[in-house]
Amino acid sequence: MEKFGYTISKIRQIDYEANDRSIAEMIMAAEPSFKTCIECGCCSATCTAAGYTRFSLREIHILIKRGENKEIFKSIRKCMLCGKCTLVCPRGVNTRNVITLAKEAYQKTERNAV
Amino acid sequence: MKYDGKRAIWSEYQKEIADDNYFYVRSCVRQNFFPGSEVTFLRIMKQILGKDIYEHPCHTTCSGIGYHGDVVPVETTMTVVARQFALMTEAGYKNYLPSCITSFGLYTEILDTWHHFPEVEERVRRQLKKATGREFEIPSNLAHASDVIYKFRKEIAAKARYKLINKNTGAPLKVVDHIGCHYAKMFPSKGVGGAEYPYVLAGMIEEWGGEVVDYPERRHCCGFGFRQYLIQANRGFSVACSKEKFESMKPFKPDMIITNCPGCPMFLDRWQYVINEMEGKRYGQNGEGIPVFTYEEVAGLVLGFDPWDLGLQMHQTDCEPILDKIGIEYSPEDKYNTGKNRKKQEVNTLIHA
Amino acid sequence: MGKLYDNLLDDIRFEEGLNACMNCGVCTAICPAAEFYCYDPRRIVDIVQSQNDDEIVNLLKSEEIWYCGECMSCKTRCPRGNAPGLIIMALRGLSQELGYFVESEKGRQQLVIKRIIGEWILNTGYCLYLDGISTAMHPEQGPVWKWVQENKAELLERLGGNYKGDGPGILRKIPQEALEELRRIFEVTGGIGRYEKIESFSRKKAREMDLDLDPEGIDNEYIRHIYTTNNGTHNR
Amino acid sequence: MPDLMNKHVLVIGGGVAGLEAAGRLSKAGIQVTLVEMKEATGGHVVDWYKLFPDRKDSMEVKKYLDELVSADNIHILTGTTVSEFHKNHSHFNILTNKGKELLADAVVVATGFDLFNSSRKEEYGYGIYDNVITSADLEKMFRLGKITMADGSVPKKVGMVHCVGSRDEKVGNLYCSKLCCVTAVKQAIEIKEHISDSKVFCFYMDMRMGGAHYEELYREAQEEWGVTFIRGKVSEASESIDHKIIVKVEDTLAGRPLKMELDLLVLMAGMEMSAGGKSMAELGNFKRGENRFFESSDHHFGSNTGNIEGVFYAGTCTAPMNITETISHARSAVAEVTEYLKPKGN
Repeated sequence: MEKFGYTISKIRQIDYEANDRSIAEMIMAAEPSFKTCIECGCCSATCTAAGYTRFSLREIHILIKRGENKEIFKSIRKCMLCGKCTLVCPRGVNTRNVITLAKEAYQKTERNAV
Repeated sequence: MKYDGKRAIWSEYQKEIADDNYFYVRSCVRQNFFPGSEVTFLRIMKQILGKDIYEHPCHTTCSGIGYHGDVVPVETTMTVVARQFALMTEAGYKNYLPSCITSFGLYTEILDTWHHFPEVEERVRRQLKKATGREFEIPSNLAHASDVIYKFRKEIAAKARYKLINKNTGAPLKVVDHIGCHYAKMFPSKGVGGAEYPYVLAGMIEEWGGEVVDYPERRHCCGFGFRQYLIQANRGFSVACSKEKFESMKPFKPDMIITNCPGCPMFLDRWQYVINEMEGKRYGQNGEGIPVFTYEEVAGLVLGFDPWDLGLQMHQTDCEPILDKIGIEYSPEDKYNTGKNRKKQEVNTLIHA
Repeated sequence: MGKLYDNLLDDIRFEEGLNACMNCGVCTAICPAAEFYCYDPRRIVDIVQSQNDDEIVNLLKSEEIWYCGECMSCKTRCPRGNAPGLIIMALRGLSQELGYFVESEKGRQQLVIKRIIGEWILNTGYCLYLDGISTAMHPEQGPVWKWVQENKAELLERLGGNYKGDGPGILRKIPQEALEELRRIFEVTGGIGRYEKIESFSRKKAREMDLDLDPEGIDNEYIRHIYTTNNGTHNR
Repeated sequence: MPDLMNKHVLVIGGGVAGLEAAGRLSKAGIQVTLVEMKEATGGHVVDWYKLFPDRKDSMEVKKYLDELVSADNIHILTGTTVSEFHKNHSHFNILTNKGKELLADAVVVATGFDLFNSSRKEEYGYGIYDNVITSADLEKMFRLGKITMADGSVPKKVGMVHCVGSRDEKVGNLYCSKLCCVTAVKQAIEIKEHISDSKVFCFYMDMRMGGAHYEELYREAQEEWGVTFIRGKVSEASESIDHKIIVKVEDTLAGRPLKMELDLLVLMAGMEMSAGGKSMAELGNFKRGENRFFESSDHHFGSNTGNIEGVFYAGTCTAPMNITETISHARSAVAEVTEYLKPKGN
């Protein structure tokens, strides 16, 4: 760095092989409706938190499935578990429970880290 | 990988390449970083192939790096290009032959624009007339210098002194080809072999005895990206692109890299040094680095030209391992001998770093 | 239709580069910049085709329009024949014409490119010029390049160049008449105008940032700042 | 219908549309000659194994069609193409490649479609990379009961690329082939049935599940089979040293590029106007639309007729269709033919 004035950039592609999708698998097992999401965005559209902050439930669905766990943990705090998303979902996904499970997984990860 | 599939695609992209009477236009990057390559190209064209090739002393840059660095507007670049065409017209030539891939891509793009928007061509003609009093004709043939070497690859092979073969094992060298992005990515039909499986360098490698190595990131840009290298703060991107290519080609154990773009060989050469400096990581067999060559240098090598006449001493990544492998004769003492400055010099290449 | 969108339509590259994008992402998938920067050419094309002036202004002021390396890999693949790379070039042109480029760290770098490449073109007739490619500015060029620089005249002669000589050949002195023609072309076609805009908007910004832009050339505080500054947020 | 008994109709093409039309014409008492360029009738359907959405064996469709055309008043000429085609007043003079002269009162054109030649999407490496196959190749594997990679081993990670040769200006096909989405979903499920511990990914631009029970099949693929759907057009495929296929795609709904290594990549080849249809268009001066299929006289109520009176179109020679639609379209062509052949002025 000192010699050249920069460092070699890190790749930011989703690396499907490297990612850990165990949280996604746990959620799919505990809340099977999670599998049927078609990324229509109804949940994000009705979401109260999304109205005030950069928070997209639709994107969270995808990121969980891809194993982008760091990203998820950063944003799920914003969800207040009001459950409107679950009311509007055309596929009957219990998004509220998906987030609850993700939060639990987060706490577990934190505890293990400590 | 099925070779026949590639062969079928290659047969679909045969472009017309003039066979004599060329108007040669130099490359800014080549002249600064690989002067020996342009000298070698002209030597092959004139002495080996006996072609008529003319260089106008008043030709200039096409302004391409300024254009792709976004400081030169498109109207300006089109008019600079029109002036180059005017010099060609005045000199009585019709076959335009740029040494640079950025230029080649730019000429291709501009000719395509003029074809679809004749009013733009008319405007450029007026602007050129107003600025310089010159008029031009559109070239009847536009080919990159590597297209011409490709066209005459068999003639070169017939006169070759060396082959791209490991002299000890008799096995063909494994050669990775790297095509400049602007060669065919914008207009696949303008490149030998198209955009996805370009054949321009692969054809040379095969004809001269080597084996072409395909690898997943073959099509990836070297990372120059104009402003991405020109500005120090952005160079982390630039080196990361080349690193991705090295990592991707590593399992295939290539002996060398051959390129047809002026800038790519410089970057693929220098970034190996930087990656070693920054991360202590070296590529190539025994960590010697993967030598990177221009196609002119490779043509010169197989024809038996002296490596130091080709300018291989300007590489940061050592080329000697491959010279030894092929069995090319050279004088190690002469490497940094500039003629006037005859004292032996020590210069730290990748191997010595 | 927005006014800025109309401005973009004046750029021939825009007309060539944009036909109804369907957001398939084929461009982003192959884009080297998207691999290493927070960059999504698909999204940029989508914003532009919305024709929303407020959004376009945000783009013109943004970092993201400066991430593209103009390799044009996107053009090879687009199923609608678009060229996001050309759209980026049109946006960059407009950003400089309107002075928005100085609002981003990456955009401000345009002054360096103008002062180095831009001036070389007019003063030497080359886009790159050996004398100015120093190892101080380009440490990655390495020890061999340092040797090249120290021995450049002899080396070029040894290799058969025509460094600073008359007539044709490598790195020859390009005749004064040719340079004058080049300059007139730049005057007639807006090249000089672009240069002046980059200068004047940058000068204003340098004052605002309280950085010295004197003396002329590249040896000053503002240039050093924009040449080396990377706030580290571009690929996060 | 005694007035139709002396009428003779030529059907060109022995696929689903041609056979259905021939069978229905014969039921109406009309003399029918059917020419098929291949040595056997059945068209593309026999190349498929199970059909969406109900997974019926394609042989059942073939069986139904064969029974339909078994009547005495149908003459099937296989290995036969039309080499001359002339209209004289109200009848047609046809010469076949075998030198047979035919006289017809009306013609049903059912020249069908060709599968898009996937090697034209060069960046996917079909015909170059060992483990890139097409949806048609996969059906052959299903028929054999074994899905394998080039080296004979069992794939554990399979990608399905939608829209290969469809919705793509680069290959000159602007239209949607309509059936590839549901085919991908059907095939994804079948792969999971064969290889339960495999992972299957569908790379799509839009899921176009517009057909009875298609959407339900999509949901089944997600819910019961764990198929992963990634919204993004695959930009390129390449081959690693151990012959894996590396794809680059943007996960557009995550807004980030994604790179993935697969054992097998399946290209969902689209439908194109058939070569046979193109040559008929030249012989008979049949007008073609911008997608190169035959141009119907009206999208809504004239989809079986074109620019030549007495010539009727049936099936996928006019646009991509599934089997249900093809059969319906052939039946409506027959209704048009019988109407046309009825003695005028009664």
